[in-house]
Amino acid sequence: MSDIVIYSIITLGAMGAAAAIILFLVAKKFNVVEDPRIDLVEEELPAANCGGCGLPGCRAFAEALVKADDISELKCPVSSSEAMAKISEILGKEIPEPEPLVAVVRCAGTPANRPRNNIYDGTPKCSVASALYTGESNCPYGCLGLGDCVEACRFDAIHMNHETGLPEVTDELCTACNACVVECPRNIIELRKKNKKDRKIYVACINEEKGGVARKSCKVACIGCGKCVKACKFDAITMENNLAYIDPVKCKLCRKCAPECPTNAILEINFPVRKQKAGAQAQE
Amino acid sequence: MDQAKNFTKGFIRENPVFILMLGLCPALGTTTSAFNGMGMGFATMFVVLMSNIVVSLIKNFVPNKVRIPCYIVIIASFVTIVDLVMAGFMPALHEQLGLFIPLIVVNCFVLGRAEAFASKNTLLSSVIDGTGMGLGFTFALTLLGAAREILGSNAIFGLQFIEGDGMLVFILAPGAFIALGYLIALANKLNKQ
Amino acid sequence: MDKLITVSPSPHVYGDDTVKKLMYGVIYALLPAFLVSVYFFGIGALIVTAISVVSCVMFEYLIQKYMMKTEPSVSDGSAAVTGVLLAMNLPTNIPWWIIVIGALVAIGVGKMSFGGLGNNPFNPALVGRVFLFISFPVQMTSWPEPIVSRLQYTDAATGATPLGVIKEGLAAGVPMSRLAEQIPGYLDLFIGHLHGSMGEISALALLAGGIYMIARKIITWHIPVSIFCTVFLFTGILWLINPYDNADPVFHLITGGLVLGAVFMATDYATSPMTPKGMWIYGTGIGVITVAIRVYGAYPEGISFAILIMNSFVPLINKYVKPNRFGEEVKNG
Amino acid sequence: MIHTFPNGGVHPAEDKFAAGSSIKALPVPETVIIPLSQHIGAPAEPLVKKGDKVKTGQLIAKSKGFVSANIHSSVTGTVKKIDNEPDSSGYKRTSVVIETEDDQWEEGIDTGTSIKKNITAGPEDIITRTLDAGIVGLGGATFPSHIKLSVPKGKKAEILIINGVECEPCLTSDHRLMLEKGEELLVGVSLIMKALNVTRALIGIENNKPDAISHLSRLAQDYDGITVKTLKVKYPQGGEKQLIKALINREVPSGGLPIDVGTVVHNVGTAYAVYEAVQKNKPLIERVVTVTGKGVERPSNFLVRIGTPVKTLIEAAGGIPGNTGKIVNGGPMMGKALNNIEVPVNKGTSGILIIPAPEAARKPVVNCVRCAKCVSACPMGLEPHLLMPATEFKKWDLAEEEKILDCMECGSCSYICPSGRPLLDYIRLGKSTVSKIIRSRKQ
Amino acid sequence: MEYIVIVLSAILVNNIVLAQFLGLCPFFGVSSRISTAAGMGGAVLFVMTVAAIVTYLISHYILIPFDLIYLRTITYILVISSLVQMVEIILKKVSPPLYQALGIFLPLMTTNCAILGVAILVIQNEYTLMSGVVFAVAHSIGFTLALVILAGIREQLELVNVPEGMKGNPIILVAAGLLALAFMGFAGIV
Repeated sequence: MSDIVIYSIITLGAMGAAAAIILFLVAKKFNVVEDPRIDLVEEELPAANCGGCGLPGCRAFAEALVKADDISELKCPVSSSEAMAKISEILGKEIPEPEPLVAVVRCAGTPANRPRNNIYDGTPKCSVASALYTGESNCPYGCLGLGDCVEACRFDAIHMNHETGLPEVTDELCTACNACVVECPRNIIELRKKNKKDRKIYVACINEEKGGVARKSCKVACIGCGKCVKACKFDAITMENNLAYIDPVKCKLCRKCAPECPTNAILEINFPVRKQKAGAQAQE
Repeated sequence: MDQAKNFTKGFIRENPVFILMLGLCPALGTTTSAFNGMGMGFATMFVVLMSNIVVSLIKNFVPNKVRIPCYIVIIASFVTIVDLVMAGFMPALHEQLGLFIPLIVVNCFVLGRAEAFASKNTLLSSVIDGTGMGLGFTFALTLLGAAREILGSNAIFGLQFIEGDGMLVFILAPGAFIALGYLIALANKLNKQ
Repeated sequence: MDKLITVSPSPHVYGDDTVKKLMYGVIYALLPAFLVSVYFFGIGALIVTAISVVSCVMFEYLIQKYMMKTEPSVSDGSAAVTGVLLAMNLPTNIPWWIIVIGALVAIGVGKMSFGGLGNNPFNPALVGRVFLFISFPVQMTSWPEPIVSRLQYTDAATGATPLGVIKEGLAAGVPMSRLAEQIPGYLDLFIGHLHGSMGEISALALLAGGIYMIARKIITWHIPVSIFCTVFLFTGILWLINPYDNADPVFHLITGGLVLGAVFMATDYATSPMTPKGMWIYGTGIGVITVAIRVYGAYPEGISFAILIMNSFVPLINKYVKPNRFGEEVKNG
Repeated sequence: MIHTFPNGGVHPAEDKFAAGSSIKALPVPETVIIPLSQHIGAPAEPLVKKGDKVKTGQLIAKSKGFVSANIHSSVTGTVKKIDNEPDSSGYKRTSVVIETEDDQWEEGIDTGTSIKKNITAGPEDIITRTLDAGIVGLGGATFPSHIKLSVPKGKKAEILIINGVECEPCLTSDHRLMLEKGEELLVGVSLIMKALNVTRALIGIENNKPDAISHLSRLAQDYDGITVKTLKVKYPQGGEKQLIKALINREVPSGGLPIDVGTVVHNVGTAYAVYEAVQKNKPLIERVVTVTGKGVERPSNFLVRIGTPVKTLIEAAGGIPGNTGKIVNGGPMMGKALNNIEVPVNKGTSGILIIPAPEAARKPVVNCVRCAKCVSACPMGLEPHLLMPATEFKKWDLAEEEKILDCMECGSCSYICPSGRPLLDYIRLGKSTVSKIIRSRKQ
Repeated sequence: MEYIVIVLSAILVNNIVLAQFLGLCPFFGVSSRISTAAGMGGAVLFVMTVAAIVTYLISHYILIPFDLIYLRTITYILVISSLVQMVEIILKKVSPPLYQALGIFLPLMTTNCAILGVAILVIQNEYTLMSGVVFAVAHSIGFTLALVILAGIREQLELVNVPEGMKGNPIILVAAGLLALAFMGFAGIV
C-alpha cells in the first residue's frame, strides 16, 4: 500500500515539476509583450474556455473586451454580473452618465393633416420607400410610417400608432441609444433633453420648403413665419431654411411659443392643460 | 448573497445544461435512460461539490499563476475517486457511462464553478453553490434521460408502461440532440415567463 | 382619376410562377406513380396517402396558427407535397399511428422548427422517413405483396424488396446468378410489380413525372441525371470487376427508391444547391453515397440517407460553388 | 445564327402596342418645366433669370464640371420662375419654368426636313457639337454623351455598338425611330464612328422588330463598316454589358466600362441626336416618347419637347383610363412609378406606361423556397436570394463579398420570383449602403 | 486495410461528435462561421495527434511499468494542459500568423473532452502507436467535418427567420440531431 502512495507521489510530483519547469523555460524564452490589461481581465473571467461567448476561449474574449469600445455587447454566459462590472472597472470603459435624453419624433403628419395622394406598394421599409420617392403624401420630409425605427429599437420603446401612422416613443423605455435616429432615412427622430415629468415642447416638423408649399402638403407644417422666434424670450428658437427649431438646452419650457404658431406645428407634451384656448391643444 | 437563491439558481435560471450549454457531452452521451442520466448527474455533482470545497479552502494559498493547473489536478483526483468507487460498487452503471466518467475532468461546468465561484466565495456559499448547481445538472440529465427513455423505450426508470419498443431513434445519437434541442426551447420559454 | 395611383419600385410586371403553382405541379407529377401504386397495393396506398397528407397539412396548420402565431399558409401546397412524398416512402401496410408520428416529425422537426417552407436544411419528408426507419425498423421494412393484398390495409402477406433479397443473399454468400432468380424480371421492376415502398415501385411512372416537371421548368435536369449517371457508373464498375457478387447497374437504377429519390426528393428546392455546377457535385455525392450504402452498408437501401447527408453539404456547396459571375473571366474573342 | 447573351435573362410579355403607330409631333405645350438636372452628374448652371425672353433652342443652363450637360429651352417664351419643382420621384429639383408664347427657333438651327448625309465635321468638332447640344444617353441612363465620345488616354476603341435592342416590354420609341429616321440615324452612327476613330459599328436589334432590321440593313449597305445584327429577344439585352456580350462575346470586367474591352455603346436615339446636333446644329430639345399600356385608347409614339408635362402626353393618347393602377415613367421592368403626372418629360424619358389596377399590385410575399430561379435569371451571375437577406439582416460584408455592386437593377430576379419576394427593393438598398461603406473606408 | 477501417469508422460511422458525443462544447461554440470552424478543426488535428502520441508514451513507459493505471486521468489532463499551453506560447512567438489562425483556439483544447477522450480511447482500444496516430488524425478529421457542416448550416440559418422559441441553441441542436440522423446511414459501412 505504501508503495503505491510513494510511487504516485513521486510520479505525479516529477511530472508536475517537469511540466512546470518546461513551461517556465518556454514562457521565458518565447515571451511576447502584450497589453497587460488583457491578463487582468482574463483573471476576472471564469477560465472555463467553454466558447459560450462565441469567441474561442477566455483569453480571446479578454482581448475582445480590451479592444472593444463598447463592451455592453460582449457577454460571458458563465461570469456573474459582478465580474463583468469589475472588468468594466479595470478597462475604465464605463460611459460617463450622460444627460438623460429621449427620442422625439418631429412629424405630426397624420392622414388627416397630410392627405395621401398615392398608395405605396413596395417593400414596407422606410429606407426603400425613401430612396424611391417622397412617400404617400406630397411632403418630401415627412414620416413614411413604415416603421424602420420600430425595427431598430432593441428596447421595445418605439411603436407605430396605426391611427396616426406615426411612431410613438415610450419615454420610460427609451434609452437614447440613437439607433432609431440613425435608422430613420429622413432624420425625423431627434434625441432631446429629458425634462421633468417627461415634458417636452418642440417643432414637430422638419419641412424646409417655403411656407405655402409646405402648408399645401401638410396642415401642421412649419411654414417658417417666425412668430415663435419673436415670442421666445430665451433665444431658444432659431429659424433656418424656412424651419423653426427649438433648442432643448436653452428652452425653459415657458410655453409662450406654442400658441403663436398658426399651424400648430409646435407640440407641447405632458404639460397641464392650459386654462384658455384649451381646445386648441388636442395633443394630449 | 441570498443562499436560497444561490441554491435554486441551478435548476432553471442558470441551469448548466439548458441555459449555459455547459457539460453537453455527458448530458447527451449518458442520458439513454433516466437512471443513467441521474447516475452521471450525481457523479458530476460529487466532483463539483468536493472540488468547490477544496478550492474554497485553499483559495488563499494558491498563487494566481498556477491556480488553473491546481484546480484541474484537484478535480482530476476526485474524478479518479468517483471512477474507482463506481467501478467497485456499481459496475453496471460504470460500464454504461464508460468514457464519460473520466471525462468529467474536462467538463467545463466543473472547472467553471471552481474558477468562477468557489475561488471567490466562502466555504458555505461554495458548498451551497456546488450542491445547487450539481443538483441542477442532475435534474437536467435526469429530465433528458427520462424524456429519451419515455420516447425511446416506452419506459421510465426501467418501468415499462406500454408494451413494445418505443421510437428507437431517441436512444440513439440523433434523438439525444433533438430531445435536448426541444427541452432547451422549453426551458427558454419557461425562463422568459 | 377617381382612385389613388399605386407607387412601387421597379419592376412593375411579374412572371406567372407562384409557389402554389410549383407545388401543385409536383403533386401532378406524382400522380402517375400514385396511380400505379393504387393499382398494385389497392386500398393500403389510398389510406396511407390520405393519412399522411391530412396529418402533414394539419400539423403545419396547427403549428403555424398556435405555436408560431402566424397566418397559416397550408394552401400553398408545400405541406401536401411533403405528405405525399412521405407516403410514397412508406410501405402500404404500415399502422396509421406511425404515419402520424412520421408526419409530425417531418413537419414539426424537419420543417417548421426552422421557420417553415424554404428554411429547412434537410428534406422534411426524408427526415420523417428516416426517423421512422430508425425508430420502427420492423414495421418500416415489411412490404406487402403487390396485387394480392389489394383489399387489405394491414396484416397483408409481406415479402422483401429486391434490394433486400440481394443484400441478405450476398451476405449469406449466395452468388448473384442464383439471387437473380428470386427477384422479378426487369420489365416488372420497371413498371412497378415488386415489393417496396408505396411510391418507389414504378420507375416508369416516376420518370414520366420527372419529365413533366422538367418540361414545366419546375426542376432542372441536372440533379436526377447526375445521380443516375453516378449510380450507373459506380455500380457498373463494381459489376465489371466482380459480376458474381454485385448486381448489374440497370438493376440498381430501377430498383429501390432511386428514381423517386433522384427525381422528387433530391430536387427539393430548399435543400438542393443553387447552381448547375453545385447540382452536379450534389448529385454525384448522392450517387456515390447511395451505392456505398447499398453495397457496403448495413441497409439494403441508401438513397434516403444519401440525400440527407448531401443536404447537409448544400450550404457549403452554395458557399463555395458560385454561378458564373459576369465579367469574372474576361475572354475576349 | 441569332445571338444573345448566354447566362440569365427573362422573357416578359412584349406588349408592344404602339409598334404600329408612327411618330407624331406633339403641339408645343403652354408651359414647360425644364429641370436643370436631366443627366447623371452635376446639375447645369442657369444662364437666364425670371422674366427673360428665350427662344427655342437657346442655351438656358450651362454644364458645370466635366460630368454634366447643357440645357436648352425647348420653347419660345418668358421665364416664369426658376424654382424647385418635383421630378418623377416627387423630390424637388431646380427647374426653369417657361411660359410659351411662340415657336421661334434660335438662329443657325436648320429646321428643314432634308437629310444631310455629307459629313464635313472633324472628330473634335463632333465632340464639341455633342457637348454644346447637351446630348445625353437617350436610352434612359442619361450619361453625358460627349464623355463617351472622347476615348480616355491609354484606351482604344475598336468597335462601336449601337443599341437598338429596346428590350423593355411595351416601349417602341427606338423601334419607330429606326423605321422612320433610319437614314439620319446611320449618318449619326457614322459621325460617332468618326469621333471615336473606329471603322466598325454594329447595330444590335432584337428579332421582334423584323421591319426595323430589314429597313436598316438595306440602308446600311451604303455606309462603310456599319452592320445590323439580329438578336434573340431576351431581357435585359439592352444593358450595355449584356449587349456587348451578345454581339461580340466580350465580357466587361466587374466594375469596368465598355471601353475596357475596346467598345463604346450608344443608343439609337443618341445617334440620331448626334446627327441633328452636328449636321443640323440642333440642340437636344425634343425626343420620342412612347405612351402605351393595356387600357390606353391610342397607344402612340410622340415627338415631344423636353419639359412637357406627362399629363399632356397622356391626354394626347386618349386620357387616363378609368382603372389605372400605376403610371410608370419608362418601361415595366426598370421604369419609375409616378405619384404625380404634372412632372415634365426629360431627356431620359423613353416612355409613359399606364398599368391597369389589377396588374399594378404586387404578388403576396411568402418565404423564399430557394428555387434558384433568381440565380438563373440574373444576367450578372449574382445570387439575389442571398443578397436580399444579406441586406435584410445587415450583413454588409457578405453583400459586398457577393458582389452586390455588380447588380444592374434590371429586375429580372423580382420578376421571376415565385414567392413574390421584393429582391430588387432590398438589393438596391444594399447597394447604396455597401457603396457608402466602401466610400467611407477609402477615406 | 486496418488503417482504412479506422479512418472510415472514425470519420463516418462513429463520428466523434455525431455518434460519440465528444467535443460538443466547441462543436456548438465555435461553429458560427465556416472559417472559424475550419481553424478550430486544424487546431484539434494538431493537438489531438500530439496529445495521443505523448499520452501513449506516458502510458506505455511510465504508467504501465509502474502499475499506476489509476493515475491515467490525472496524468493525461496534466500533460495535455501543459502541452497546450506550451504550444500556445511557442506559436505566439514563432509564428504570429499561425497563432492567429490556430493559436486562438488552443485554450479551448484543455477543456475539449474530445482530446482527452481520444487519448483514453487509444489506450482502451490497445492500439499500436501508429494505429493510435491514425485514429487520432481520423477522429480530428471527423470532428472538423461535423464542425464545418454545422457551421455551413448555421451560416445559412443566419439568413432566415427562425421562429422565436427555436432561435439560438435549440435550432442548432435540432440541426445537429438531423445531421446525426443522416450520418446513421453510414452504419455498417466498414
